[in-house]
Amino acid sequence: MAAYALYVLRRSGQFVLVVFVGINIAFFVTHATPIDPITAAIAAATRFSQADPQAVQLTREALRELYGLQGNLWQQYVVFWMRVARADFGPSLSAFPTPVSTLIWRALPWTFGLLSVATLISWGLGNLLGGLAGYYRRNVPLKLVGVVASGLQPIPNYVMAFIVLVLFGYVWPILPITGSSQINLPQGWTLAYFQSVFQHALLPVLSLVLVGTGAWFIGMRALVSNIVTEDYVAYAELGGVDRWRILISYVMRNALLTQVTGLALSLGLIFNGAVITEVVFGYPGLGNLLIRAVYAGDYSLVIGIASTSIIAVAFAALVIDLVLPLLDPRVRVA
Amino acid sequence: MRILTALSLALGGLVLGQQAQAAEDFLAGIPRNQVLIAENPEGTVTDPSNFNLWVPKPNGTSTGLQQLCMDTLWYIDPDQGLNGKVWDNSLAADKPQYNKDFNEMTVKLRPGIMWSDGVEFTADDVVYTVQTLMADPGGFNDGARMAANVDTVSAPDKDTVVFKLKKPNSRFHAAFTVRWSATWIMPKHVFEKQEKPSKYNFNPPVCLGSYKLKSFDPNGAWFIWQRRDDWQKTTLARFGEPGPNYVAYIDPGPPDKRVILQQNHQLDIIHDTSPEGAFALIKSSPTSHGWFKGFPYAHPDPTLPMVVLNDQLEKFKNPDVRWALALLIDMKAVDMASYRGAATISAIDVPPTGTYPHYYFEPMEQWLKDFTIDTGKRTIHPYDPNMGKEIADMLRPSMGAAIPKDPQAIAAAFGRGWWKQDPQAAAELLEKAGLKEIGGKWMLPDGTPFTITISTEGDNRPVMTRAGSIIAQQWTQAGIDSKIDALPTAMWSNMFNGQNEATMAWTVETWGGHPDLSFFLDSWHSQFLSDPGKFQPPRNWQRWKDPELDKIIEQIRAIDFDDPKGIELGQDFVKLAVKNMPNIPLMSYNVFTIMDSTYWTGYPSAETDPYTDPVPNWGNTKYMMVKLKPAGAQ
Amino acid sequence: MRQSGRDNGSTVGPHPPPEGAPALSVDNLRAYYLTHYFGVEREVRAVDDISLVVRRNEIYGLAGESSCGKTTFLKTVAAAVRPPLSVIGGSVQYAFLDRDLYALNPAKLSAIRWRRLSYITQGSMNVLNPVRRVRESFIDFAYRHMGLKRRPFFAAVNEHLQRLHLAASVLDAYPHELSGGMKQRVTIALATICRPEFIIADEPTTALDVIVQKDVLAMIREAQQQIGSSMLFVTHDMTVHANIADRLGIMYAGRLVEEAPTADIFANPKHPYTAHLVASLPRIGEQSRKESLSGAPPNLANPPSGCRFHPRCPLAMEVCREASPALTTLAPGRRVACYAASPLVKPSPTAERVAGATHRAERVGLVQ
Amino acid sequence: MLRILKDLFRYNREFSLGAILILLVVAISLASFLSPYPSGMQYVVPFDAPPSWDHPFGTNSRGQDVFWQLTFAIRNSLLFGTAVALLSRLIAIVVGLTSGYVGGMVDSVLMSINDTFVVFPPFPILVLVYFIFKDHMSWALLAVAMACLGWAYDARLIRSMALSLRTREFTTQSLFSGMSTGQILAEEHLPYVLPIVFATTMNNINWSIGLEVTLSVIGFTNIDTPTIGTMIYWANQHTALVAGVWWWIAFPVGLVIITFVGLYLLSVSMNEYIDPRSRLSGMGGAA
Repeated sequence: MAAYALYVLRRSGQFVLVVFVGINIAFFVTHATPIDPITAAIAAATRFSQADPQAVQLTREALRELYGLQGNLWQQYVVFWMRVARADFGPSLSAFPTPVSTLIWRALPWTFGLLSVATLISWGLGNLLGGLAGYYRRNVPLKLVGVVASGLQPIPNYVMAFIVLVLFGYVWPILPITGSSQINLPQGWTLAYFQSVFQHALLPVLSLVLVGTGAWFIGMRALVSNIVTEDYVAYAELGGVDRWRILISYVMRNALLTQVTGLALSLGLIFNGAVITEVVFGYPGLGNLLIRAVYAGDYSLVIGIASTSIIAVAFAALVIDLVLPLLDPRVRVA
Repeated sequence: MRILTALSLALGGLVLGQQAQAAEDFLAGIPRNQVLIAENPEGTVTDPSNFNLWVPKPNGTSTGLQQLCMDTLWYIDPDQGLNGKVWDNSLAADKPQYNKDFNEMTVKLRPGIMWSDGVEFTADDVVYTVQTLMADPGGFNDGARMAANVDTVSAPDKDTVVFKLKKPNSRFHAAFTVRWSATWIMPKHVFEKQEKPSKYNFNPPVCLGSYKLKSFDPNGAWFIWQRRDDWQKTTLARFGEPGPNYVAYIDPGPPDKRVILQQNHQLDIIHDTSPEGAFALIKSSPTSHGWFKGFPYAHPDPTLPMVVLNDQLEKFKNPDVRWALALLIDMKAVDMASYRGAATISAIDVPPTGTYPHYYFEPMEQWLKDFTIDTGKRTIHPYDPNMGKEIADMLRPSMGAAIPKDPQAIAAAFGRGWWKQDPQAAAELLEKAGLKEIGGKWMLPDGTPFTITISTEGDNRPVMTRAGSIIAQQWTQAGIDSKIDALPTAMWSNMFNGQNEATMAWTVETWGGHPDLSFFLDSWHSQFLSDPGKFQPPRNWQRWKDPELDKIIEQIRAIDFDDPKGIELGQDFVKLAVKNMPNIPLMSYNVFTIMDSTYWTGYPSAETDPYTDPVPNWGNTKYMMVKLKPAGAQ
Repeated sequence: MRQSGRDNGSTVGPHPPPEGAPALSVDNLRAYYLTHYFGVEREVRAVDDISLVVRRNEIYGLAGESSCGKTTFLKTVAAAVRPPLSVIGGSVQYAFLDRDLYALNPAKLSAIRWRRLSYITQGSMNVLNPVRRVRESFIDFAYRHMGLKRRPFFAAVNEHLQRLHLAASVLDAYPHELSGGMKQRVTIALATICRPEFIIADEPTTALDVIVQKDVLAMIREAQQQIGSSMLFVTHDMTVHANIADRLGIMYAGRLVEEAPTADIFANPKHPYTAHLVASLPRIGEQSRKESLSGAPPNLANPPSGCRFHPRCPLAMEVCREASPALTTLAPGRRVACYAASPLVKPSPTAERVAGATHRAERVGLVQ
Repeated sequence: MLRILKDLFRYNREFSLGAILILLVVAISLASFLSPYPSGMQYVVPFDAPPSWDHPFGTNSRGQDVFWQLTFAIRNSLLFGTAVALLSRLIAIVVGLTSGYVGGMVDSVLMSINDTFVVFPPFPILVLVYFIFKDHMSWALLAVAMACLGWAYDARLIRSMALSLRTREFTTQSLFSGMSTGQILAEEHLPYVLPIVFATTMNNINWSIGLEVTLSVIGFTNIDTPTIGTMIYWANQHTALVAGVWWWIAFPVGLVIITFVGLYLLSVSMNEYIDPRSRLSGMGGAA
């Protein structure tokens, strides 16, 4: 138990480091941008009227104070970290004075839902089919699945989302291609709302699953075809242990440990895919919000989203890594 | 090509048939035939719960908020107006009354108008609005403008407002006159309860317009407005009952998704799409149509896309260089590349739309034909009066009957003339300006290569990116290395910092219906011009300075808005601009607003009833509501 | 009943002569690795025409250096054949079966596994599933055969462990928590819990250090005696054989070259290869240097002509190069395949390439 | 090496299919040098012509021949992918070998950094990079940015190989013979690591081309440079799909999928060849 505690400590330290470095990158990168949110605001404000230089200067100072951009970079940095510690990224500059955290909280559940459902399906399906394919190497339907998975797996999420959208939204228009639920349907715990959310999530999830399943399938198949040569599998076969028991408790169970670690390591990439898919399907998650924030030059929001994604992904990886020892009796001592 | 087109049409038909059913339940709980669905070109709104549109923000205004909920003193129609009247007294009972010195404006208000929460609209609301804006010039869009102009504002009685101005301004009423937007009136009884009005989210909004908010997407993708039961207590009631019970403004996604949605009858008004998408939609869907029945379908906005040159930069200071750049442009190719031929071209600094052909283009045609420039070696007549006709002829083989034959119709749809592409003259002008051609590349007088970066607004205005890209190619071919830089909206505001070279944009916007040019021209006065490299509001950002220009502007300021002398002065401005070429005018901003008459009829159209601009993000869109009738009702 | 406690490694004790009915008869068994990789077809004759009998209650030792085909032979008699290995010919008959091992359907095969035929394998270190407790392995392997309810089943397991001097607590351990020797003991307990008629042991002690090895061997012997099963015991280690085997077969390059009671082999090896193996055993007080064999074991994909040992044989004659010697019975219980050992040894009637492409009764897929 | 490739090509179905696909793609990209039209030039051919003998992949709404445009696009995309892959391999090798060989504190620190990069979602970071450099966002800069994000996973792989190499005898020998750490890494360890580097290169090229396509389609790259991504960008700008100009979308998407699948197959077969375990099982070692 002491060993596990030490492990948790070390792993949590790693998490803190990741978050610290990540948020720092986000902060300094955004502050190095040539985009001046004040200029953008003034440009928006004076688009339809004439404004003389004095008036512009007046507005400029008022905005600087309002946006909290006084002080040098170092002072802003300190203020920034003090805010981040309270999970506060300040007001959004493009949706002033709404706090960035409000906007992120509004978008986060959608990204989380899309990402977790798609990941669970593709991870589960990929591992199940991949495990079967690795174990029953001569099974023709499984071989076929393998060919399809290998073909789909290297396609980038954007291209896949695009193809799915064209196929089911245009060529054979059977599913909604934009938004997260039906227009004018109030959010709430109603059956109609859930049905609508489900329907709207089908295409984004499908496109993520098509790409995602392949990688897990291929990984699992390779793992399993190695594991079946392990002594304990051969021995169990010699012992006449039940086939399904061998497949599940001996083969899959051992492969799963690697696949769970793999899941933790690839969360960043999966997050990427989800973000891009959101953009294609106009899904109201972090990805869309990020793109909009970039277009609007809202760097408070950009830092907020980048930091949130880094924290979220690193945290998910942390959770998986902390759960892993509970699955694998060998890791517990290590 | 033909077979495939037929195939894609058949495909479109298939889509149409299959989706007729699905369109019914596009909106939950609202019968499809009671709702008008229009595109909000802002896309998804970042913070949909903030309805305070007096503060600067990138989106959340044309969600129906300014079109259906807001109201202000006057409207000028960009086209011909309801009942042929361009000017509409909305909240005001009459036109603005100035004193002789133009330093006092009196407004009579229309009585009997109600806010949507049942409170009566009075002069106090107007006074409160102006005072609130003035008090917080940083927090409000129009704060600085009010602060700079208004000395005091008062309400002697509940139907009268008197503005005392800090200095004479014969166009002060423009602040409260809608051309796309204006300063909207705030409900005093709502805002006065707020400690900091600029931070109030105004949710739910209290409306003066005929509609009030029904529901909105917490993620910002849609807003639904409901006709007020007491719509008769709104200014629109003068024209009858608004047709649609509900109006939905939605984010339909990128241009191709918009086309797909309208094919499925789930989007009644597309704000804008690509020319190709619009052509395909009109061909495949018999119920879809544009402003023009035939080519170019699009509505020409009273704005003038142009190549904005930063005249404060050393390389663009010389008018000869600017003229050379204009003469290197092949307008036909630009027209094809940007609008697929569906542009209305303009050689001069006013848009060829609304009433402007009548006030400016026809009277000045002869002057343009006679106009000459000195290339340093010879004198040439740069104007080619047949350009519009030639473009129409070029398109006729592929577009057939959609291309008009009548010269008047061609001029209305395609424009008249433009500058003839003349690389020889351009080279002579460049040499005259001290540039040298070395190995096929032009060198500036200081010996460095003449290069140009054309900034475009990227995804926001794809058509402009397309135009910029072909112009860059034409300049490069002539030996001036040019590239385009497609910027996202956020970077766009950096254009105003004075670093920009050439930009695909416009600095000319007009009322459309009214010939007065002050709407854009007043801000071109050198009093508003910033120093080189310093921030300049997005007006006159070619940063052109000319004593003659200042003189024209000052003369306009001294006369009344409706004084016919204004047109003469406007023509003087056009001539001055032609001689100096501070920017290179190209064409009107044609918006491919496509309307679907499956559920609603009575949309404005160029041929039958040009009562207003169909482009649904304009404040003027409210006038459409009284003309729209359910399909099959007539 | 044999006496136990013959653990004097340096001497070879007298074994009683073989007796009793056969528990396993192998006839002319051939098993080849047939590979097709990067366009090259290879045929590795790992088991090439082997016939032998293991009697009831007997420990039959099989010796030979690495990659002589011992393990492949075991796989073949254990019906653990998977591609690219395939059985080309011959028969494998167990006394408890009414037909050839390879005539069984998968269900029948599964029914005899562990119940009648169990296996202590090479690399016992890794034969236990690393993510399951030992208890669960017992359930997986033995529960269905014992016909007992949970509680009596574990009582039986505990009793069995006790008999083998193992603490019941091992059941709750994960494999990685056990030492190598402990793991091997657990494996032996696992292999004997169902009291099978026949046990196949493949190098069960190789990876253990000498002290542990001794204990484990004693345990194997004890278990075998307790349940009275027959055992085929394979190791390259002649010392181990001297300690445990009743009879000994010597394999070289896929063939059986000599077979005799263990004592006779050590006392009087007939085949020069056997002689070499015996001579290389360390003896107390011995000073002289061991004479090592020149050359390496032959490549079984392309074995030498005639006697496969001839390139390394100090006694090689002309005939050795030309024809393979038959395994010839010289005396009861004593077989050898060497021309030099006796004039009775004649060239093998089953000539080279008997198993050519003509009749290739491939039997694969018993496991897969 | 050549022999290995020849063998792989002859006997490994995945490799031969992958190689044929990639050769096809490379041939198309090389064809760009024969293009009758300069890259990026518009209105050189009639627009919107469907595939025909004169224009095998049709022409687009910008008056460009889709086939020739595609040759430039795939050339730039491949070059881009290769540049990212080479740069990130360089980082991965240096970090991986150093970390694995030197060990100790250096290893801990390097791997901490490494793990940080592993969990970074690259897309927001690249968007941030674009946010700063927009005005100067060039092909090379994007490649460097992506390379900085694409090395971590493989550095770990190389480190684990280096760890096992460190204990091998020849390392000790080289150490005793007075070779410096750098020399040992470069001369002794690198050759062992190279095959796996080759396999990961293919994957990395895939990754970077995919990301480039994504960024371009959103308009976050230099849209003047023809790449697969900017081709799709321009097609979207002209709503090619709903306008019925399907060939403008279908051919780039098809070609990029061929590239992905080809590179993927190459990587898989290389991996199979490198992994002694699968090689062994393929050959069926005699026991």
